[in-house]
Amino acid sequence: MAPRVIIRIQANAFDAAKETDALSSHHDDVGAISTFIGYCRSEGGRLAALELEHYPGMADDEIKRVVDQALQRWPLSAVSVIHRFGVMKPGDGIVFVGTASSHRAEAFAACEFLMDYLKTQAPFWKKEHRADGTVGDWVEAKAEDDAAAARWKINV
Amino acid sequence: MAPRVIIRIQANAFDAAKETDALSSHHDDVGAISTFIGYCRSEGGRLAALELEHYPGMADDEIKRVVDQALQRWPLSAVSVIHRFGVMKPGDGIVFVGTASSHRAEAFAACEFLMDYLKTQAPFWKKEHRADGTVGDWVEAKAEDDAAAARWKINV
Amino acid sequence: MTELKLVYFAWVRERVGVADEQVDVPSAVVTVEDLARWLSSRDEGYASAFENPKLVRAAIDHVHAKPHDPITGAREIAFFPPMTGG
Amino acid sequence: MTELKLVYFAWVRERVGVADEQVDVPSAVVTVEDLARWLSSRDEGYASAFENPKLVRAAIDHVHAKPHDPITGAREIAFFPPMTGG
Repeated sequence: MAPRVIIRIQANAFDAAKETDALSSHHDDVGAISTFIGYCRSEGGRLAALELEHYPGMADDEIKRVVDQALQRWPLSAVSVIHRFGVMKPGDGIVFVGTASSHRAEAFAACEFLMDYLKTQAPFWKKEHRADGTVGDWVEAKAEDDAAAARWKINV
Repeated sequence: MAPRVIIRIQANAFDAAKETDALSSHHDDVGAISTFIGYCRSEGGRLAALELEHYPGMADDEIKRVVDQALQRWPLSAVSVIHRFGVMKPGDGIVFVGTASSHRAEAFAACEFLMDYLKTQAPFWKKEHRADGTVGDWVEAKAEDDAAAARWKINV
Repeated sequence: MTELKLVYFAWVRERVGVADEQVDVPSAVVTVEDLARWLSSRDEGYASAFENPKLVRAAIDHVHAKPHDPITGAREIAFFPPMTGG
Repeated sequence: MTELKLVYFAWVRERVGVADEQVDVPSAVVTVEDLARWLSSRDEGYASAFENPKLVRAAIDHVHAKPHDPITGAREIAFFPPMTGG
Protein backbone atom coordinates (compact mmCIF):
# COMPACT_ATOMS: atom_id res chain seq x y z
CA MET A 1 0.00 0.00 0.00
CA ALA A 2 1.29 3.46 -0.87
CA PRO A 3 2.10 5.63 2.14
CA ARG A 4 -0.54 8.17 3.05
CA VAL A 5 0.93 11.66 2.94
CA ILE A 6 -0.72 14.77 4.33
CA ILE A 7 1.02 18.14 3.92
CA ARG A 8 -0.82 21.31 4.83
CA ILE A 9 0.27 24.91 5.26
CA GLN A 10 -2.54 26.85 6.82
CA ALA A 11 -3.51 29.86 8.92
CA ASN A 12 -6.11 27.91 10.92
CA ALA A 13 -5.45 25.90 14.06
CA PHE A 14 -5.02 22.15 13.64
CA ASP A 15 -6.62 19.43 15.71
CA ALA A 16 -3.72 17.23 16.86
CA ALA A 17 -6.14 14.50 17.94
CA LYS A 18 -7.76 14.21 14.52
CA GLU A 19 -4.37 14.30 12.81
CA THR A 20 -3.05 11.54 15.07
CA ASP A 21 -6.08 9.34 14.34
CA ALA A 22 -5.63 9.87 10.60
CA LEU A 23 -2.15 8.36 10.83
CA SER A 24 -3.44 4.95 11.87
CA SER A 25 -6.88 4.83 10.33
CA HIS A 26 -6.18 3.43 6.86
CA HIS A 27 -4.15 0.41 7.90
CA ASP A 28 -4.28 -2.22 10.65
CA ASP A 29 -0.61 -3.12 10.55
CA VAL A 30 0.56 0.18 11.99
CA GLY A 31 2.56 -0.73 15.07
CA ALA A 32 3.93 2.67 16.02
CA ILE A 33 2.99 6.31 15.70
CA SER A 34 5.31 9.10 16.72
CA THR A 35 3.95 12.63 16.80
CA PHE A 36 5.44 16.00 17.56
CA ILE A 37 3.65 19.25 18.26
CA GLY A 38 5.53 22.54 18.45
CA TYR A 39 3.82 25.35 20.36
CA CYS A 40 4.09 29.09 20.68
CA ARG A 41 5.70 29.89 24.04
CA SER A 42 5.39 33.02 26.16
CA GLU A 43 9.09 32.76 27.12
CA GLY A 44 8.21 33.27 30.76
CA GLY A 45 5.62 35.96 30.06
CA ARG A 46 7.87 38.07 27.81
CA LEU A 47 5.88 37.42 24.61
CA ALA A 48 2.28 38.15 23.71
CA ALA A 49 2.45 36.39 20.33
CA LEU A 50 4.64 35.07 17.55
CA GLU A 51 3.98 36.06 13.97
CA LEU A 52 4.97 33.48 11.38
CA GLU A 53 5.80 34.71 7.90
CA HIS A 54 6.25 32.15 5.13
CA TYR A 55 7.12 31.83 1.45
CA PRO A 56 3.90 30.31 0.12
CA GLY A 57 5.08 28.65 -3.07
CA MET A 58 8.32 27.33 -1.69
CA ALA A 59 7.05 26.14 1.69
CA ASP A 60 4.90 23.47 0.11
CA ASP A 61 7.62 22.36 -2.34
CA GLU A 62 10.27 22.22 0.37
CA ILE A 63 8.15 20.23 2.80
CA LYS A 64 7.31 17.77 -0.01
CA ARG A 65 11.02 17.28 -0.65
CA VAL A 66 11.74 16.65 3.03
CA VAL A 67 8.82 14.20 3.29
CA ASP A 68 10.05 12.36 0.18
CA GLN A 69 13.45 11.95 1.80
CA ALA A 70 11.84 10.51 4.93
CA LEU A 71 9.78 8.08 2.84
CA GLN A 72 12.89 6.92 1.00
CA ARG A 73 14.82 6.42 4.19
CA TRP A 74 12.27 4.72 6.47
CA PRO A 75 9.41 2.27 5.82
CA LEU A 76 6.52 4.55 6.73
CA SER A 77 2.84 3.85 6.16
CA ALA A 78 1.80 7.46 6.81
CA VAL A 79 3.35 10.90 7.25
CA SER A 80 1.64 14.15 8.18
CA VAL A 81 3.17 17.61 8.30
CA ILE A 82 1.03 20.61 9.15
CA HIS A 83 2.64 24.02 9.52
CA ARG A 84 0.75 27.18 10.39
CA PHE A 85 1.45 30.78 9.48
CA GLY A 86 0.09 34.06 10.87
CA VAL A 87 -0.16 35.24 14.46
CA MET A 88 -0.01 32.64 17.25
CA LYS A 89 -0.63 33.14 20.96
CA PRO A 90 1.29 31.29 23.68
CA GLY A 91 -0.15 27.78 23.89
CA ASP A 92 -1.18 27.67 20.21
CA GLY A 93 0.17 24.80 18.14
CA ILE A 94 2.48 25.92 15.32
CA VAL A 95 3.54 22.63 13.77
CA PHE A 96 2.33 19.04 13.80
CA VAL A 97 4.44 16.17 12.50
CA GLY A 98 3.34 12.55 12.68
CA THR A 99 4.77 9.32 11.33
CA ALA A 100 3.40 5.77 11.28
CA SER A 101 5.45 2.63 10.83
CA SER A 102 5.46 -1.01 11.86
CA HIS A 103 8.14 -0.44 14.48
CA ARG A 104 8.94 2.33 16.90
CA ALA A 105 12.56 3.09 15.98
CA GLU A 106 11.57 4.02 12.41
CA ALA A 107 8.58 6.11 13.52
CA PHE A 108 10.69 8.05 16.04
CA ALA A 109 13.63 8.60 13.70
CA ALA A 110 11.48 9.80 10.81
CA CYS A 111 9.51 12.17 13.05
CA GLU A 112 12.65 13.70 14.52
CA PHE A 113 14.29 13.95 11.09
CA LEU A 114 11.26 15.79 9.71
CA MET A 115 11.30 18.28 12.58
CA ASP A 116 15.05 18.89 12.30
CA TYR A 117 14.69 19.58 8.58
CA LEU A 118 11.59 21.72 8.88
CA LYS A 119 13.43 23.91 11.40
CA THR A 120 16.35 24.60 9.09
CA GLN A 121 14.94 24.15 5.57
CA ALA A 122 11.29 25.17 5.49
CA PRO A 123 10.84 28.86 4.59
CA PHE A 124 9.14 30.17 7.73
CA TRP A 125 10.29 33.04 9.94
CA LYS A 126 9.12 34.01 13.42
CA LYS A 127 8.76 37.55 14.66
CA GLU A 128 8.19 38.32 18.33
CA HIS A 129 5.32 40.46 19.61
CA ARG A 130 6.20 41.51 23.13
CA ALA A 131 3.85 41.41 26.10
CA ASP A 132 4.49 45.18 26.61
CA GLY A 133 2.81 45.87 23.25
CA THR A 134 5.94 46.60 21.21
CA VAL A 135 6.98 44.64 18.17
CA GLY A 136 10.07 42.61 19.01
CA ASP A 137 12.85 41.08 16.96
CA TRP A 138 12.89 38.39 14.36
CA VAL A 139 13.80 35.14 16.09
CA GLU A 140 17.37 34.20 15.24
CA ALA A 141 18.22 30.80 13.85
CA LYS A 142 20.14 28.60 16.26
CA ALA A 143 23.42 26.87 15.49
CA GLU A 144 22.07 23.86 17.38
CA ASP A 145 19.26 23.52 14.83
CA ASP A 146 21.79 23.31 12.00
CA ALA A 147 23.73 20.73 13.99
CA ALA A 148 20.56 18.72 14.59
CA ALA A 149 19.79 18.65 10.86
CA ALA A 150 23.38 17.88 9.91
CA ARG A 151 23.52 14.67 11.93
CA TRP A 152 21.13 12.97 9.45
CA LYS A 153 23.76 13.35 6.72
CA ILE A 154 21.22 14.05 3.99
CA ASN A 155 21.14 16.90 1.56
CA VAL A 156 17.53 17.75 0.95
CA MET B 1 6.28 24.35 38.70
CA ALA B 2 6.52 20.62 39.49
CA PRO B 3 6.23 18.37 36.44
CA ARG B 4 2.83 16.80 35.91
CA VAL B 5 3.13 13.03 35.90
CA ILE B 6 0.43 10.62 34.77
CA ILE B 7 1.05 6.86 35.05
CA ARG B 8 -1.80 4.47 34.43
CA ILE B 9 -1.95 0.72 33.95
CA GLN B 10 -5.39 -0.20 32.76
CA ALA B 11 -7.51 -2.71 30.86
CA ASN B 12 -9.57 0.00 29.14
CA ALA B 13 -8.69 1.73 25.90
CA PHE B 14 -7.05 5.16 26.17
CA ASP B 15 -7.92 8.29 24.25
CA ALA B 16 -4.64 9.46 22.72
CA ALA B 17 -6.18 12.84 21.88
CA LYS B 18 -7.21 13.57 25.46
CA GLU B 19 -3.85 12.37 26.76
CA THR B 20 -2.00 14.63 24.32
CA ASP B 21 -4.07 17.65 25.36
CA ALA B 22 -3.36 16.93 29.03
CA LEU B 23 0.37 17.27 28.37
CA SER B 24 0.11 20.93 27.43
CA SER B 25 -2.92 22.12 29.35
CA HIS B 26 -1.41 23.15 32.69
CA HIS B 27 1.33 25.38 31.36
CA ASP B 28 1.74 27.97 28.60
CA ASP B 29 5.48 27.64 28.26
CA VAL B 30 5.37 24.17 26.75
CA GLY B 31 7.17 24.46 23.44
CA ALA B 32 7.28 20.83 22.40
CA ILE B 33 5.28 17.66 22.89
CA SER B 34 6.45 14.30 21.67
CA THR B 35 4.04 11.39 21.81
CA PHE B 36 4.29 7.74 20.95
CA ILE B 37 1.48 5.23 20.53
CA GLY B 38 2.20 1.52 20.20
CA TYR B 39 -0.53 -0.55 18.55
CA CYS B 40 -1.49 -4.20 18.29
CA ARG B 41 -0.63 -5.40 14.77
CA SER B 42 -2.17 -8.24 12.77
CA GLU B 43 1.28 -9.15 11.40
CA GLY B 44 -0.12 -9.28 7.90
CA GLY B 45 -3.32 -11.04 8.96
CA ARG B 46 -1.60 -13.79 10.99
CA LEU B 47 -2.89 -12.60 14.37
CA ALA B 48 -6.42 -12.16 15.71
CA ALA B 49 -5.29 -10.60 19.00
CA LEU B 50 -2.48 -10.07 21.47
CA GLU B 51 -3.00 -10.89 25.13
CA LEU B 52 -0.94 -8.78 27.53
CA GLU B 53 -0.14 -10.25 30.92
CA HIS B 54 1.42 -8.02 33.54
CA TYR B 55 2.75 -8.06 37.11
CA PRO B 56 0.37 -5.61 38.76
CA GLY B 57 2.39 -4.46 41.78
CA MET B 58 5.70 -4.23 39.98
CA ALA B 59 4.47 -2.67 36.72
CA ASP B 60 3.47 0.51 38.49
CA ASP B 61 6.67 0.68 40.58
CA GLU B 62 8.90 0.02 37.59
CA ILE B 63 7.24 2.62 35.37
CA LYS B 64 7.55 5.16 38.21
CA ARG B 65 11.28 4.45 38.41
CA VAL B 66 11.72 4.88 34.66
CA VAL B 67 9.72 8.12 34.67
CA ASP B 68 11.83 9.43 37.59
CA GLN B 69 14.98 8.76 35.58
CA ALA B 70 13.54 10.68 32.63
CA LEU B 71 12.62 13.61 34.90
CA GLN B 72 16.14 13.70 36.33
CA ARG B 73 17.73 13.61 32.92
CA TRP B 74 15.59 16.07 30.93
CA PRO B 75 13.76 19.29 31.87
CA LEU B 76 10.20 18.05 31.35
CA SER B 77 7.03 19.87 32.34
CA ALA B 78 4.83 16.79 31.87
CA VAL B 79 5.15 13.06 31.33
CA SER B 80 2.39 10.53 30.67
CA VAL B 81 2.72 6.77 30.44
CA ILE B 82 -0.34 4.62 29.91
CA HIS B 83 0.05 0.88 29.42
CA ARG B 84 -2.82 -1.50 28.83
CA PHE B 85 -3.18 -5.16 29.77
CA GLY B 86 -5.66 -7.82 28.61
CA VAL B 87 -6.71 -8.79 25.09
CA MET B 88 -6.05 -6.32 22.24
CA LYS B 89 -7.24 -6.55 18.65
CA PRO B 90 -5.20 -5.33 15.66
CA GLY B 91 -5.44 -1.55 15.57
CA ASP B 92 -5.95 -1.19 19.33
CA GLY B 93 -3.52 1.08 21.17
CA ILE B 94 -1.37 -0.77 23.72
CA VAL B 95 0.85 1.98 25.08
CA PHE B 96 0.84 5.78 25.11
CA VAL B 97 3.89 7.80 26.09
CA GLY B 98 3.98 11.58 25.96
CA THR B 99 6.51 14.18 27.08
CA ALA B 100 6.35 17.96 27.23
CA SER B 101 9.33 20.29 27.38
CA SER B 102 10.39 23.75 26.28
CA HIS B 103 12.42 22.41 23.37
CA ARG B 104 12.01 19.59 20.91
CA ALA B 105 15.27 17.69 21.43
CA GLU B 106 14.46 17.06 25.11
CA ALA B 107 10.85 16.05 24.40
CA PHE B 108 11.93 13.58 21.69
CA ALA B 109 14.80 12.08 23.68
CA ALA B 110 12.72 11.57 26.83
CA CYS B 111 9.86 9.99 24.87
CA GLU B 112 12.15 7.57 23.07
CA PHE B 113 14.02 6.76 26.30
CA LEU B 114 10.75 5.95 28.06
CA MET B 115 9.66 3.63 25.26
CA ASP B 116 13.02 1.85 25.12
CA TYR B 117 12.93 1.25 28.87
CA LEU B 118 9.28 0.21 28.97
CA LYS B 119 10.02 -2.40 26.31
CA THR B 120 12.82 -4.02 28.27
CA GLN B 121 12.06 -3.20 31.93
CA ALA B 122 8.32 -3.00 32.45
CA PRO B 123 6.83 -6.37 33.49
CA PHE B 124 4.45 -7.03 30.60
CA TRP B 125 4.37 -10.07 28.35
CA LYS B 126 2.55 -10.56 25.05
CA LYS B 127 0.94 -13.80 23.92
CA GLU B 128 -0.27 -14.27 20.37
CA HIS B 129 -3.80 -15.38 19.48
CA ARG B 130 -3.72 -16.60 15.90
CA ALA B 131 -6.24 -15.72 13.23
CA ASP B 132 -6.90 -19.47 12.75
CA GLY B 133 -8.30 -19.64 16.30
CA THR B 134 -5.35 -21.36 17.99
CA VAL B 135 -3.39 -19.85 20.84
CA GLY B 136 0.04 -18.91 19.59
CA ASP B 137 3.40 -18.38 21.26
CA TRP B 138 4.60 -15.88 23.78
CA VAL B 139 6.28 -13.08 21.88
CA GLU B 140 10.04 -13.35 22.28
CA ALA B 141 12.09 -10.42 23.49
CA LYS B 142 14.30 -8.90 20.82
CA ALA B 143 18.02 -8.32 21.13
CA GLU B 144 17.48 -4.98 19.34
CA ASP B 145 15.25 -3.82 22.20
CA ASP B 146 18.03 -4.47 24.71
CA ALA B 147 20.44 -2.61 22.45
CA ALA B 148 18.01 0.32 22.18
CA ALA B 149 17.74 0.56 25.97
CA ALA B 150 21.50 0.14 26.48
CA ARG B 151 22.40 3.19 24.39
CA TRP B 152 20.99 5.50 27.10
CA LYS B 153 23.66 4.26 29.53
CA ILE B 154 21.37 4.38 32.53
CA ASN B 155 20.66 1.65 35.04
CA VAL B 156 17.06 2.00 36.07
CA MET C 1 13.53 -21.99 56.84
CA THR C 2 12.26 -18.72 55.33
CA GLU C 3 8.67 -18.17 54.26
CA LEU C 4 8.39 -16.51 50.87
CA LYS C 5 5.75 -15.66 48.34
CA LEU C 6 6.67 -16.68 44.81
CA VAL C 7 4.92 -15.36 41.70
CA TYR C 8 5.32 -16.48 38.09
CA PHE C 9 4.40 -14.88 34.78
CA ALA C 10 3.93 -15.78 31.12
CA TRP C 11 5.46 -19.10 30.04
CA VAL C 12 7.28 -19.50 33.35
CA ARG C 13 3.85 -19.49 35.02
CA GLU C 14 2.48 -21.92 32.45
CA ARG C 15 5.33 -24.39 32.95
CA VAL C 16 5.34 -24.14 36.75
CA GLY C 17 1.58 -24.63 36.73
CA VAL C 18 0.63 -22.01 39.36
CA ALA C 19 0.52 -18.19 39.32
CA ASP C 20 1.73 -17.82 42.92
CA GLU C 21 2.51 -19.88 46.00
CA GLN C 22 3.90 -19.65 49.53
CA VAL C 23 7.07 -21.67 50.05
CA ASP C 24 9.37 -22.49 52.95
CA VAL C 25 12.86 -22.08 51.61
CA PRO C 26 15.76 -23.98 53.27
CA SER C 27 18.37 -21.67 54.76
CA ALA C 28 21.03 -22.98 52.34
CA VAL C 29 19.15 -21.14 49.58
CA VAL C 30 20.80 -17.70 49.67
CA THR C 31 20.62 -16.14 46.21
CA VAL C 32 18.10 -15.83 43.39
CA GLU C 33 20.11 -18.44 41.50
CA ASP C 34 20.00 -20.84 44.47
CA LEU C 35 16.25 -20.38 44.64
CA ALA C 36 15.81 -21.17 40.94
CA ARG C 37 17.97 -24.30 41.33
CA TRP C 38 16.05 -25.43 44.41
CA LEU C 39 12.72 -24.91 42.61
CA SER C 40 13.98 -26.85 39.55
CA SER C 41 14.47 -29.90 41.74
CA ARG C 42 10.84 -29.97 42.84
CA ASP C 43 9.24 -31.48 39.72
CA GLU C 44 9.35 -31.57 35.95
CA GLY C 45 7.24 -28.43 35.53
CA TYR C 46 9.71 -26.33 37.54
CA ALA C 47 12.65 -28.07 35.87
CA SER C 48 11.22 -27.13 32.47
CA ALA C 49 10.56 -23.52 33.54
CA PHE C 50 14.15 -23.04 34.67
CA GLU C 51 15.92 -25.28 32.14
CA ASN C 52 17.57 -22.30 30.42
CA PRO C 53 18.46 -19.93 33.28
CA LYS C 54 19.40 -17.18 30.80
CA LEU C 55 15.77 -16.93 29.72
CA VAL C 56 14.37 -16.44 33.22
CA ARG C 57 14.45 -13.04 34.90
CA ALA C 58 13.69 -12.38 38.55
CA ALA C 59 12.45 -9.52 40.70
CA ILE C 60 12.73 -9.18 44.48
CA ASP C 61 9.89 -7.16 45.99
CA HIS C 62 9.10 -5.55 42.60
CA VAL C 63 12.70 -4.65 41.77
CA HIS C 64 14.66 -6.38 38.99
CA ALA C 65 17.25 -8.75 40.49
CA LYS C 66 20.37 -10.53 39.23
CA PRO C 67 21.20 -14.23 39.74
CA HIS C 68 23.71 -13.51 42.52
CA ASP C 69 21.48 -11.12 44.47
CA PRO C 70 20.68 -12.40 47.99
CA ILE C 71 17.06 -13.16 48.81
CA THR C 72 17.47 -12.37 52.51
CA GLY C 73 14.56 -10.36 53.84
CA ALA C 74 12.55 -10.66 50.63
CA ARG C 75 8.78 -10.99 50.89
CA GLU C 76 7.91 -11.65 47.24
CA ILE C 77 10.09 -13.06 44.50
CA ALA C 78 8.93 -13.18 40.89
CA PHE C 79 10.21 -15.26 37.97
CA PHE C 80 9.35 -14.40 34.39
CA PRO C 81 10.69 -14.38 30.82
CA PRO C 82 12.32 -11.28 29.30
CA MET C 83 9.67 -8.59 29.08
CA THR C 84 7.81 -7.82 25.86
CA GLY C 85 5.58 -4.89 26.75
CA GLY C 86 5.39 -1.52 25.13
CA MET D 1 19.46 42.17 -19.53
CA THR D 2 17.37 39.46 -17.87
CA GLU D 3 13.94 40.04 -16.37
CA LEU D 4 13.53 38.42 -12.98
CA LYS D 5 11.04 38.39 -10.14
CA LEU D 6 12.64 38.98 -6.75
CA VAL D 7 10.94 38.21 -3.45
CA TYR D 8 12.09 39.07 0.06
CA PHE D 9 11.12 37.75 3.47
CA ALA D 10 11.37 38.65 7.16
CA TRP D 11 13.99 41.31 8.01
CA VAL D 12 15.43 41.18 4.49
CA ARG D 13 12.02 42.29 3.24
CA GLU D 14 11.79 44.98 5.95
CA ARG D 15 15.20 46.42 5.06
CA VAL D 16 14.69 46.28 1.30
CA GLY D 17 11.31 47.94 1.76
CA VAL D 18 9.29 45.82 -0.69
CA ALA D 19 7.98 42.24 -0.61
CA ASP D 20 8.57 41.60 -4.30
CA GLU D 21 9.60 43.36 -7.48
CA GLN D 22 10.43 42.81 -11.15
CA VAL D 23 13.99 43.73 -12.07
CA ASP D 24 16.09 43.88 -15.21
CA VAL D 25 19.42 42.35 -14.31
CA PRO D 26 22.54 43.26 -16.31
CA SER D 27 24.11 40.30 -18.08
CA ALA D 28 27.29 40.62 -15.98
CA VAL D 29 25.26 39.37 -13.00
CA VAL D 30 25.71 35.59 -13.26
CA THR D 31 25.45 34.09 -9.77
CA VAL D 32 23.30 34.53 -6.67
CA GLU D 33 26.24 36.31 -5.06
CA ASP D 34 26.56 38.68 -8.04
CA LEU D 35 22.87 39.46 -7.76
CA ALA D 36 23.14 40.26 -4.05
CA ARG D 37 26.11 42.54 -4.73
CA TRP D 38 24.31 44.31 -7.57
CA LEU D 39 21.21 44.83 -5.39
CA SER D 40 23.36 46.20 -2.52
CA SER D 41 24.56 48.99 -4.81
CA ARG D 42 21.02 50.22 -5.46
CA ASP D 43 20.37 52.08 -2.19
CA GLU D 44 20.91 52.04 1.55
CA GLY D 45 17.98 49.70 2.24
CA TYR D 46 19.41 47.01 -0.02
CA ALA D 47 22.91 47.67 1.30
CA SER D 48 21.67 47.12 4.84
CA ALA D 49 19.78 43.94 3.89
CA PHE D 50 22.88 42.40 2.33
CA GLU D 51 25.54 43.89 4.61
CA ASN D 52 26.34 40.50 6.17
CA PRO D 53 26.12 38.05 3.26
CA LYS D 54 26.41 35.08 5.64
CA LEU D 55 23.04 35.96 7.14
CA VAL D 56 21.15 36.04 3.86
CA ARG D 57 19.95 32.83 2.21
CA ALA D 58 18.59 32.51 -1.31
CA ALA D 59 16.28 30.26 -3.27
CA ILE D 60 15.99 29.94 -7.05
CA ASP D 61 12.52 28.96 -8.19
CA HIS D 62 11.66 27.58 -4.72
CA VAL D 63 14.86 25.57 -4.31
CA HIS D 64 17.58 26.51 -1.80
CA ALA D 65 20.58 27.98 -3.62
CA LYS D 66 24.22 28.65 -2.76
CA PRO D 67 26.12 31.92 -3.41
CA HIS D 68 27.94 30.50 -6.45
CA ASP D 69 24.85 29.01 -8.10
CA PRO D 70 24.10 30.57 -11.51
CA ILE D 71 20.85 32.44 -11.90
CA THR D 72 20.58 31.67 -15.62
CA GLY D 73 17.03 30.73 -16.58
CA ALA D 74 15.60 31.58 -13.15
CA ARG D 75 12.12 33.06 -12.97
CA GLU D 76 11.93 33.88 -9.26
CA ILE D 77 14.74 34.46 -6.81
CA ALA D 78 14.11 34.84 -3.09
CA PHE D 79 16.32 36.34 -0.38
CA PHE D 80 15.64 35.70 3.30
CA PRO D 81 17.32 35.18 6.69
CA PRO D 82 18.05 31.68 8.02
CA MET D 83 14.74 29.96 8.59
CA THR D 84 13.12 29.75 12.01
CA GLY D 85 9.98 27.69 11.46
CA GLY D 86 8.91 24.48 13.18
